[in-house]
Amino acid sequence: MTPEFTEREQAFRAEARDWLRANSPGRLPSMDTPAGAVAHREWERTLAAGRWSVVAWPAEFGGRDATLTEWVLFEEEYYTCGAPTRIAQNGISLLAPVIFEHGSAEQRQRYLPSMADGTDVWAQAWSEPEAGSDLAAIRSRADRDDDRGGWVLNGQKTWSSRAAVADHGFGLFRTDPAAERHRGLTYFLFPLATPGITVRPIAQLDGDPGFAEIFFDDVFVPDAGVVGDPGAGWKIAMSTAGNERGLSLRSPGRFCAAADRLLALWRERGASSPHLRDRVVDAWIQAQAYRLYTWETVAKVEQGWSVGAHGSVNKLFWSQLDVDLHETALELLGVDQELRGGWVDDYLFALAGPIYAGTNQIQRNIVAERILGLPR
Amino acid sequence: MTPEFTEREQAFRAEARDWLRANSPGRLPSMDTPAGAVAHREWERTLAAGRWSVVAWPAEFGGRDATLTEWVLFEEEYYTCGAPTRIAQNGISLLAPVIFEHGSAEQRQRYLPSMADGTDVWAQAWSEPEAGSDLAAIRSRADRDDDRGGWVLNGQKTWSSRAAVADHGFGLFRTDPAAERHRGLTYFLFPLATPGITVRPIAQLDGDPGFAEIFFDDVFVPDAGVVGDPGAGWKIAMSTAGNERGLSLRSPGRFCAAADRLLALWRERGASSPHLRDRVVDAWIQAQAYRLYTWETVAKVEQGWSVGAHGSVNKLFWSQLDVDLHETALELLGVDQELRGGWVDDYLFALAGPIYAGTNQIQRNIVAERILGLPR
Amino acid sequence: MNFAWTKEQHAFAETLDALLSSARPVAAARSWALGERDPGLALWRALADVGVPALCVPERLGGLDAGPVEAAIAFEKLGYHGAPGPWIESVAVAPALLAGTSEETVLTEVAAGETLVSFAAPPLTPRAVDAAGARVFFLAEGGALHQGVTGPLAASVDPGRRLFEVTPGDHIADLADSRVAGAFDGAALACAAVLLGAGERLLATSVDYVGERRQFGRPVGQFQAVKHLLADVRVALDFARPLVLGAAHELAAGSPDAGRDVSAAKVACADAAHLAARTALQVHGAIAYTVECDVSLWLLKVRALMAAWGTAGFHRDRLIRALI
Amino acid sequence: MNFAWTKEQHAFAETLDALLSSARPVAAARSWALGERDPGLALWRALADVGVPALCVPERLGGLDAGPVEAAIAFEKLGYHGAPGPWIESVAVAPALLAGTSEETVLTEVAAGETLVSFAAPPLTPRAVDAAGARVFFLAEGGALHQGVTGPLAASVDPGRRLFEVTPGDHIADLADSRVAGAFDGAALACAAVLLGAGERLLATSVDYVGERRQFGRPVGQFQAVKHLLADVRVALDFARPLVLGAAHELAAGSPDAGRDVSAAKVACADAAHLAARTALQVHGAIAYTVECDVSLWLLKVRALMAAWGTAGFHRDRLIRALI
Repeated sequence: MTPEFTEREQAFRAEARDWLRANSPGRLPSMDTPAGAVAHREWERTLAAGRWSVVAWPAEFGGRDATLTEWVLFEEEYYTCGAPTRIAQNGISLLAPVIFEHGSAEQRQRYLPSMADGTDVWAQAWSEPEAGSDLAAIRSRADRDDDRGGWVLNGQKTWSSRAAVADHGFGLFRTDPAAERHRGLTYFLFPLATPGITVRPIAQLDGDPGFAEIFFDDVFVPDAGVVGDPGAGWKIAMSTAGNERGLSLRSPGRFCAAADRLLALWRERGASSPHLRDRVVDAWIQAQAYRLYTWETVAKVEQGWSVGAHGSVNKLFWSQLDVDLHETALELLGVDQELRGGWVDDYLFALAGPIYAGTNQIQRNIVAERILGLPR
Repeated sequence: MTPEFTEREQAFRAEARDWLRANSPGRLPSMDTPAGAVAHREWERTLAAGRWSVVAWPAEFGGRDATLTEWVLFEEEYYTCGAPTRIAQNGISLLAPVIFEHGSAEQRQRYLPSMADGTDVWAQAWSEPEAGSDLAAIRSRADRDDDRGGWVLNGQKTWSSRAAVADHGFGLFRTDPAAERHRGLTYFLFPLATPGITVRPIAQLDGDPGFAEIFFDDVFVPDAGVVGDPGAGWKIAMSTAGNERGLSLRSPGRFCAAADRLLALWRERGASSPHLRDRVVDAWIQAQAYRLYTWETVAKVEQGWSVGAHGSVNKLFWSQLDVDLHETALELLGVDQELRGGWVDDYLFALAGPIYAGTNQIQRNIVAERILGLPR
Repeated sequence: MNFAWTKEQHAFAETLDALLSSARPVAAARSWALGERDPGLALWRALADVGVPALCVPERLGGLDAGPVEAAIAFEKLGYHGAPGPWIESVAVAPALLAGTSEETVLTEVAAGETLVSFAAPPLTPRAVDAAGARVFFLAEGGALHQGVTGPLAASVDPGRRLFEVTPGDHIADLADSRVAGAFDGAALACAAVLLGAGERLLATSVDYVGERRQFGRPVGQFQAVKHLLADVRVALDFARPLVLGAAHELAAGSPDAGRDVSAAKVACADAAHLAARTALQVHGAIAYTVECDVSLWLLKVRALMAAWGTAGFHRDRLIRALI
Repeated sequence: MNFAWTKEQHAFAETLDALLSSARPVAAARSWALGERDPGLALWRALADVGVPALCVPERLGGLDAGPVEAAIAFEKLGYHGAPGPWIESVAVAPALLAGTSEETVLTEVAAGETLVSFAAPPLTPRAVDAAGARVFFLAEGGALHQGVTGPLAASVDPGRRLFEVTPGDHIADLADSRVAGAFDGAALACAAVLLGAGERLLATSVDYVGERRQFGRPVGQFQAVKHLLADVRVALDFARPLVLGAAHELAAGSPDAGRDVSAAKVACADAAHLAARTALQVHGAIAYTVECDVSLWLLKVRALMAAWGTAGFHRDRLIRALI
């Protein structure tokens, strides 16, 4: 099986596999339900206790100083064994790189350990009703309060994943209304229990409140809750958006596991649906391509390459693959394809892929302009 | 078989079918080769002798005053019996409506009968190297020559179908260089043998010179060769572009016949390619949809409806259908799919569909803006 | 030759549009999904006043004895406006299966809008939609018609489709194959028409939204990528519609090609509606991924109806058999 | 873990790019299609100077004994630059089939760039490309290797692929199944790599063209619809490439999964190259529909190679058998 791994890498993989098989509870109730959130936090605690919660972090903060290769191997094993989705994901993949790179020593000590063990779940507060794909159009503002040594936040955020169950939020607010679009934004961290914050859960297609609106009404955040310099928020947010951790958006293990489930379904029901053969085969090819593309990326990053805009190529591919794979499974289910349960629920989840974290239209613009060099 | 036809319509259809079966020579050599052009002109003469060349025209000009329904019925029968492609098509479908609507009595007498019997083959001269999709960017000009009572044409046209074998050309030239884009264009007719005209054939993907460049070097065209008023060319050209004759761009009979051939191929080779079932079925469904859409359009036009921008909906559908159908056939051919001959040649022809007569990008713009009403 | 709606048919469609536009069907559908049936039943009675449930019922039983063409018009409008309830089963299937049996008087109540009917007919329709509160029947393979005994609820991807397990009860009649086939074709064509209407609604809503929603300083609908996505939906729907009309004519004429043409219509309408749904989600963005946005009602309805009364696999299989 | 080209492999690719860029391969390909072989043979010898035809030949026969990874790099570049001739047959197939037979000395001539080799191997490769002017062999089903007797020309959709009917002549050897399978996999992977290179070329040419071509007062490449079409090609090619590298590693290691992974690479590269070709035609417009435009060379090459050394149907069939 390509690619080939060093002995150390193979040992790491084996250890991860053994631990996961012994400890994974398998599929849990949706993390966006109250009971599901409790179970998922419990799982994060278990992961952290085994030091498998944040393998790529320094040992000081609960990690294993894993290499990029080891981290991707861990993710492969994680999905192969069918472990639960990660309620800590937003914090670990979107916020932690920012705190490592731009946060103060105090912020690292204060926020990272409790993020790593699931004590504190984080929700991002990026989009606003009038700033979705056009994120730079953010209007929510933070006004200076010198007396109290901090800022007063007002405005509204939306499409905030996990906010209905989270403890903390992070996001951009406009601190200089006179500055143009990308300038004058500042990166804030705040407990969602702060007075003046109201979280309104929004039910997704599957009925669960997977995201929420967050309303800010004179919310005070002390200076300790600002990451980096005031006004540098956009640059800070973007500096980690395209780094190698951008790989973590969707682990290849996830699609390989889904392709394996599709093949199992094909073995069971394929004989009566020969016309679906190509779609089943193509789902497997694409999952395999995604896995190898990831390893190629890891190899190139370790050679010094920067992912940058190629994260958009990646996102276009996996989001389409995910929808296609699940639609094929639904066709194989025949008349049962309309019943809620494993495949339908995963299909509804997959449908978010082409729109979230920058719609695929935005991603294609980025690929065309920043990779192909077409004129703006 | 829907739709239902009147007795008169059925009698017309039966007469057409009988005549075509008795007289059609079947597939001829490509009309873009010298031998093929001769054979195709001969076939036009035969059609005209039977009064089947221009059924919808008035009897005075060689037609049968056929209704729109009868004309579409004729086209269905024409393709069902596998009769040759029409070398007179450009003249009959693109130019004749203009001459009927905007030409003088003298122009009608002079040009229409010889067009109807294949004596004179016409080539359009629209596109220019810098004016393809953006047709209004035409630069070829016609300067007034009062002494000789006419105009002097200079410039270059390209993608002129049939020009390599045609006798006459028709096209737009700029007579008022000061006027903006769509204004100041005039509609000209000219023999290709006029001194100063050079035709340079261009080989298409299949190797045949299906179109040509036409160079104009001080070409004199008398006033009798102008259709309508000088400066009104764009309006004249557009006035017939979207009328019911826009239906003629691709007759449904063509796709129904191709779908039947695909089914025959499936009967022969489908057993070993069950994975192609859906694509074969979909080709048939789409050909059927195209046929019924055409009849729906005919019925609506007879109720007073205007095709207008819906011609773009039509073109998007048939051009994609044509490519898909032929690609499916190639897959069914297995290792023989690379050999020149019926299916491959038809496939190469189909490939022109999404780019000719306005690329499908332009057509989608038209559908979005003029039918859906999206903002420009 | 006339292959378009007549003036009377246009007028019928306009009547339904006017009635449904003012009757708040979305609110009724949202209540229906929660098991609150009153607004839906009020809508049902309003549609009965203009004859919708009577369309296919014989005149001797108080119906209008209209044909599949009128039924297809009604179903498209029901799909467009999202009216909840077992419309396909009550309006298209019940008259085809019950007339002439000991249960035919149910049709008089159907025509009057007083009774809702639902069916389970395995293997293609294993569960009965909206069986609670409806007269339920069970059609076994082979054509044996039974009373239906309603079992537990099965969750559909569309919460507005309340599906129930059903087992056979008292035997009613043994029906001829041709009759069973005709009922199935009527249901499949009705389902195609509902999908067509749903697709039209998704397109119309998307066009409205992208005309208003602004990003990067201009309406989203000004971006060429958005325009082209929506143009392709327009094309798909425009070429699905005549297949519905054509199949309805075939069905009305009792043509041997009717089954084949119904399958073509169902496949094309499901594909077009699916494209409309995926595109609506794409051009709306996250807002359409929420339950509170009305778009979600049609997104989920389309996904469920794609498999109802014959999956794409079933219908394409029937087509290829008919064609070779 | 290292799953990317090494520095040496990058340098090899750059050498080939430099050589081919300056050697006018398009002119050679146009001549070749007309049966004028001299420019193509000159190009062949230039590539022999950097070792391309020797890549897979054993050292004892004067070859480099390099592996499938290096071969895939070379084939991608041959596809990108459009070099004419039986490269797949001479470089990938001949060493795999002839070494150890009475004809193995041919490989020494191949490695030196002196001899071109072609094969017919029905049913998947029924005709031999460029058989005139090459040493031709015939591989029957079951593994019997014969001298090939060249028959008449058969017109390919790609005039640059001069196909010939071939019949078996003198018997040479009976080859083991595993050896025949390995040769086929090497050829199919080489074909995948050529398609990948052709797709990259079509994309590069399209990007250049739409940056220069102006319509409606601006570069065509500024229109969002054009951008998005080309972005999708970038995605398809980027995800086809690692499948080639992965399959090459498997083949080099003699893995039991090699056949399966070669099939995946061939399918993905054919699909990506086909998308690149259709998109190139669409964004160029009529100019790419002409023989005089160089784009047409790659358009037709891609269409022909999609079926060479196993059609998409064959490879997907092999995949599903391996997977279940």
